[in-house]
Amino acid sequence: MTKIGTWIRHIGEMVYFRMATNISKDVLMLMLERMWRIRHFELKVIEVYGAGEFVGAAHPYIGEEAVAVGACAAMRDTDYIAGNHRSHGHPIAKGANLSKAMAEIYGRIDGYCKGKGGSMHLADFSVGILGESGIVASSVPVATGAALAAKLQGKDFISAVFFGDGASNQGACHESMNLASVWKLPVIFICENNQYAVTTSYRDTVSADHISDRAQAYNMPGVLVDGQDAIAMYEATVQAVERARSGQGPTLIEALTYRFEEHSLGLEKIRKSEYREESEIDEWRLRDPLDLLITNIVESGTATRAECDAISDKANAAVEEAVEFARNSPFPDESELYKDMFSSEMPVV
Amino acid sequence: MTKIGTWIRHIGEMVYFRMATNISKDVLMLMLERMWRIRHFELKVIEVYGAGEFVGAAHPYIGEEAVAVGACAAMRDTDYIAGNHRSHGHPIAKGANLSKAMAEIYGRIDGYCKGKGGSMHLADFSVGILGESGIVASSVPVATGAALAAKLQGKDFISAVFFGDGASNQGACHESMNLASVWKLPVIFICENNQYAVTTSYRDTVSADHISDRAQAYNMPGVLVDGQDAIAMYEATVQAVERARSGQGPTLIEALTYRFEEHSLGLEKIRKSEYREESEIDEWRLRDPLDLLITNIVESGTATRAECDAISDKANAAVEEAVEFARNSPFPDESELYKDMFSSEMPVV
Amino acid sequence: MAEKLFMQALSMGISEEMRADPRVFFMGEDVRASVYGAAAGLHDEFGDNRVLNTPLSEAGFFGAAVGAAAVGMRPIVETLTSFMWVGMDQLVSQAAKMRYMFGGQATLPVVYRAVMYYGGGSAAHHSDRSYPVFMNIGGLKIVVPGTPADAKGLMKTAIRDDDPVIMFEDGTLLGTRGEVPDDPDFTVPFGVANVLRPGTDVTLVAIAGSVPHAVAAAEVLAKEGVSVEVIDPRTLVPLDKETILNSVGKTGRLVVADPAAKVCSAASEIMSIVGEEAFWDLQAPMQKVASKQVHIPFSPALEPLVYPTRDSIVEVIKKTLD
Amino acid sequence: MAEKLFMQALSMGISEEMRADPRVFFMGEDVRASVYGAAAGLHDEFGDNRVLNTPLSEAGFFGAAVGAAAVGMRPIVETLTSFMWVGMDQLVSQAAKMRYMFGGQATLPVVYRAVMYYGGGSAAHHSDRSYPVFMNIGGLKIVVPGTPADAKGLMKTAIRDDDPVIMFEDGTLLGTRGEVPDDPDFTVPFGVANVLRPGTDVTLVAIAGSVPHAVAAAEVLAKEGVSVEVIDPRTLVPLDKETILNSVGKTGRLVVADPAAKVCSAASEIMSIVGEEAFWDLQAPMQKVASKQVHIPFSPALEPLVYPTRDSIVEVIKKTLD
Ligand SMILES: Cc1ncc(C[n+]2csc(CCOP(=O)(O)OP(=O)(O)O)c2C)c(N)n1
Ligand SMILES: Cc1ncc(C[n+]2csc(CCOP(=O)(O)OP(=O)(O)O)c2C)c(N)n1
Ligand SMILES: [Mg+2]
Ligand SMILES: [Mg+2]
Repeated sequence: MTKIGTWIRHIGEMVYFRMATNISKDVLMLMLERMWRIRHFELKVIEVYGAGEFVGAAHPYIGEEAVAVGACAAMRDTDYIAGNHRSHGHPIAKGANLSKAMAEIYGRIDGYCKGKGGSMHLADFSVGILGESGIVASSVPVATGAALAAKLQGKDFISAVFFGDGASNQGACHESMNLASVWKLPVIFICENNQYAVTTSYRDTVSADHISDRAQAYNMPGVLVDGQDAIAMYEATVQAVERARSGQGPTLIEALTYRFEEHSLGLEKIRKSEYREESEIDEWRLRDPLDLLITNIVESGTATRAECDAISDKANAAVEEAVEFARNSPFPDESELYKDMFSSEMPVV
Repeated sequence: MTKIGTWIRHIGEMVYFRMATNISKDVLMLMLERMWRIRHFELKVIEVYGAGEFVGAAHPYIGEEAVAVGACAAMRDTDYIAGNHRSHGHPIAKGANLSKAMAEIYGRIDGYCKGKGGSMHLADFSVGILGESGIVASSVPVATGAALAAKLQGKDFISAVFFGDGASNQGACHESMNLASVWKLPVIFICENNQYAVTTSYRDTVSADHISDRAQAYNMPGVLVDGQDAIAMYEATVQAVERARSGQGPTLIEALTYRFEEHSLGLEKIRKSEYREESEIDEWRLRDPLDLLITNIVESGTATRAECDAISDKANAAVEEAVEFARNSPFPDESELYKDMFSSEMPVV
Repeated sequence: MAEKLFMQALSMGISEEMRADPRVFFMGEDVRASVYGAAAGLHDEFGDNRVLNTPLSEAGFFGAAVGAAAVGMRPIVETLTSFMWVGMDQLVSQAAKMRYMFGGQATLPVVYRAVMYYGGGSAAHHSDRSYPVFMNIGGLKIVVPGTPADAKGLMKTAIRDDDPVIMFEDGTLLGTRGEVPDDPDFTVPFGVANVLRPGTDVTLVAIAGSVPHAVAAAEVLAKEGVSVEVIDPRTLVPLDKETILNSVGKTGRLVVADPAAKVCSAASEIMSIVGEEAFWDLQAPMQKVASKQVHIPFSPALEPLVYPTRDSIVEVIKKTLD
Repeated sequence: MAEKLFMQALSMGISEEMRADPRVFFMGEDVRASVYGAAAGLHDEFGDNRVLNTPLSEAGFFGAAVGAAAVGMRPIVETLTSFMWVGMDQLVSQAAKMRYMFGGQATLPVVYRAVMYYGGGSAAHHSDRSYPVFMNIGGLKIVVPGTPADAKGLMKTAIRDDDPVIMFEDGTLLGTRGEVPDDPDFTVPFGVANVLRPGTDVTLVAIAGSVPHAVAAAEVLAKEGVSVEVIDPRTLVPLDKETILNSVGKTGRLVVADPAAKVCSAASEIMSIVGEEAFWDLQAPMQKVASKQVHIPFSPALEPLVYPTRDSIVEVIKKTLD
């Protein structure tokens, strides 16, 4: 059981008022574990990218772990999610296997996508991920469609989609939210407002004061949540899940969060353009989602700091194992090139 | 000078409260003239379509005349508009030549588009029309771009775009309204809510109570106007124009209106599906925009009924002339086929 | 077996499959009223949960179909080719790429019915014939029925197929008639061309709305003693290359009739294949009878000049034989 | 004249034209920070009103560019090919069709810069090479610079042109070097192919990123006594057919190297033209060296197998000569 949360305001924004719900130790420790798994995974990715161990881009989720983990902890294994280019956090939050995730980043045959997807597309369908889309906002309609399937079949699974503040300006978001609302679909729109799209502040591109305000345009609840606080994310999502599963339709959750790293590995030079102040980064780092959760767990007497550290160590070990696994996994054979275009072998002209 | 309007509620909707502004006789009579021109034009189009004089589809604007006319009367000749498939009303409201419009519908060389556009694309660039788009909502970004040009050049022209209730669900609308708001562009979004997209009620597809409510999502004023009342449309547009021209940004105007005819000529069979009740049509017909304007003009002593009738007769004569012109205009020569793909002659592969 | 309209054959295929498989559902704009015809009777028979009117949101519902398919449904989406541009990203980035990009994890049994309304004064915004675009993109099966029987048989195969399919339904064929099997087990396989008429002098490959013109052209030429082999590929992805190459092996001459715009068309592709793989069989230049490289003009004086016709095919075949 | 990177050549072309014509402005995502490189220095020099960061709304700002162009501005829009699908309708229904559909009333001087990031592990969602799609659609000029000098010269022509242009900028070329004229009057006309290397045995048409591979292949073959004529068409719409046909007239052999997916590609189109118009000149089958018909796989073990390379070009040319 956790203490009642107190976070209400941050950098001038109204944020979700954490409820006094009871959260079991299991959930708290699961969240901590998954957040540590993401954190260590991302740190490792940065390290091995620096060493030239894989090619392409990679978009670290460090600083935003509470968003995906808090949300996924409120969902069932049989529920679906979809995500975006910043694609490592979502599958791990949903329970994905680190080794297969890392192998994918390395472009190896044992990766989730047999090496065909890479870092931007770390989707693990076996844990209910319907895609991590490199095209911004492109997976929002897809998640909406999974919810449509639930409704048409009278099944009780739900779906959720993670997208950025930048993505919220895409037409696909508008169309999906409207569709989901008029059809009362069991879908949760989770906007990870990490303040920027690459170098552009959402204040320069989003005409509403808050992205969650847009929910009014679709007659659905819009919830502004402290995205650094896993418990707040969890609680907000629990309510949205309940609404969805009971046939009341979609919810828009805006999680205020921050990306501690640069937009993408390899794009460090952009820091030079000073689209954000060092002091802003520092201020946000004070609210590291792992620190906040651990403090909460420890102060509420749910577990000791040592227990929390042990979870970190275990996650770290799993990440080390994942890298070893990835390094040792073979590259896909040439014959893989033509496979998976279609469900059966087909003469490709 | 006109009487103060009184219309507030209609079929359960809140509508724009007509202001007590003074409207000159010139404006009133100009509006009446243009509304008559549209009405007679459309009646003629229905007649000659029935006689098989032209091919393709045509989407009558009858019943909605006050929307385009009221709006355009509040704009300058140097302002721009863009429209949609229901494309006869907008150019005539903006001052287009009836003969060239009719010739276009007949596919003749003297039509606005040399016969290449036809009924759905009756654009007259010489009166500031930037396109009548057959793809629903597709001209909304275009009109936004004209406003961007005004802003970047520091010019004082504005633009407006007419689109339907159905169109409001397109991503292009969302993106354009957001763009216009963050950049404070001088553009007016005029949603002609004629209650249906083909056979589908907007209540089944628009999740907001009112399309104008969506303006909140873009931090711009959203105005719900009685679209049967030309004066109300004029007044609402005057305010939006002022806002736009003074650099305060866009406005969303939702005009509640009704299409008296079926969606498109040739689609009369759809009436059978009874997507709308005859009684509903009858109820709306009681609020014919021409009747309302004439009553207002006569009762306010602005002009006599005879003067109004004379305007109708004159418009009717112009339409008759237009049909004669169209019938006598030659079809485009074969050589036209390859012209206008590019700005200069180019070898087309 | 009875005579049916092409449009009715499409309806039959759809409703038979909806009867057979509860996972199949149908959505699009105004489909309950069946504004475009092929959905006639569906809403009455299958009700609200299987026949959905969508908002005007092509990106939204094209993508929703992908998502529904990914979790086990089998959506049929109705649209016009010209509206596909609006939801294009969902077709390309999701429907076409999802399976490959995720290493085969996604299975997407979704059918997009893209009606091509051209030839009747619909003008540039409503007259696209865009299958060559999707052939280039890859990852989507491309179906172009040329007869009522194929319309039904290919529709059924499309609905049963586990991959995303676009059915390009040619507006100029919707009112054509032909024998259509009633048998609910009747299907037409993908990747097998239909030799509509055997011949020995020229191979004439005809796509979609060009099929009747090609047959008519062959008839005209038969009277003049020219034997034309008319081949309808029926699906462009997969493409039955063998039948075309074998035919050219026999005739030594190739003409392709294609209602799409000529540049980078299906006709271009077929000619490039033959020029590469059957070059030594060719006894004369290959010829393309495709649409002129212009947008579709409204005027009835101009529009018919754009498309292949019986006469233009006859003329080009004669050139080939010179 | 100095050695410049392809990327710098693009920048030079843009900034020279922005200096020369106040109607030219630049917009796209994160262009003030020049995330993709070619906008470097523009914001500093031209300020907020000429260099605009857009929201992530491709339909919105692609279309806004059309509207701005229609009223007299000359927008340059930066994007990636792969993001064009999102705003596709604005490119097709507005940019491409507007002029024709309205009988010539609209003049649309807009340049879309479509960067093709492929070859570096960007995977399927970021690696499109979609110029064949736009060739089929028509109404847009299609530019595919193959050298730094052309990158500058064609960019300047594009900006001065009164029609909508898509500049397909090949990501594999951005880091290549070459002599680039400083002269602000230097432009490269549309529709004039560049014969990069004259030859007599085989005509090798090479597009965009294939150009350096083609030149390298020609060098390899020269050592073996084979004389390859390398032609870079530079623009695909308009296409300089004459130069290609004349070359085939001389060599009797055609190979086309094209980094786009092979089906319905620019290579297919060029082969169909030659197969129709220069058939009697051909002494061997035409050959296509285009990308495999798959989406772009991420893995560095797979991706390089997709594209044409020097060696695959050499191999195919040898086959042609057999
Ligand atoms: C349609 C589209 N446009 C542009 C891009 C390039 N791009 C990739 S990520 C990104 C920023 C996305 O910002 P946001 O949605 O806030 O997500 P974040 O990266 O901040 O997590 C951009 C512009 C893209 N991938 N897709
Ligand atoms: C993108 C797109 N989808 C579908 C259509 C077919 N269509 C033409 S008009 C129309 C209804 C439009 O409704 P609305 O926007 O309310 O305008 P109205 O016809 O009522 O004036 C539809 C579905 C189209 N032209 N474009
Ligand atoms: Mg962001
Ligand atoms: Mg409507």
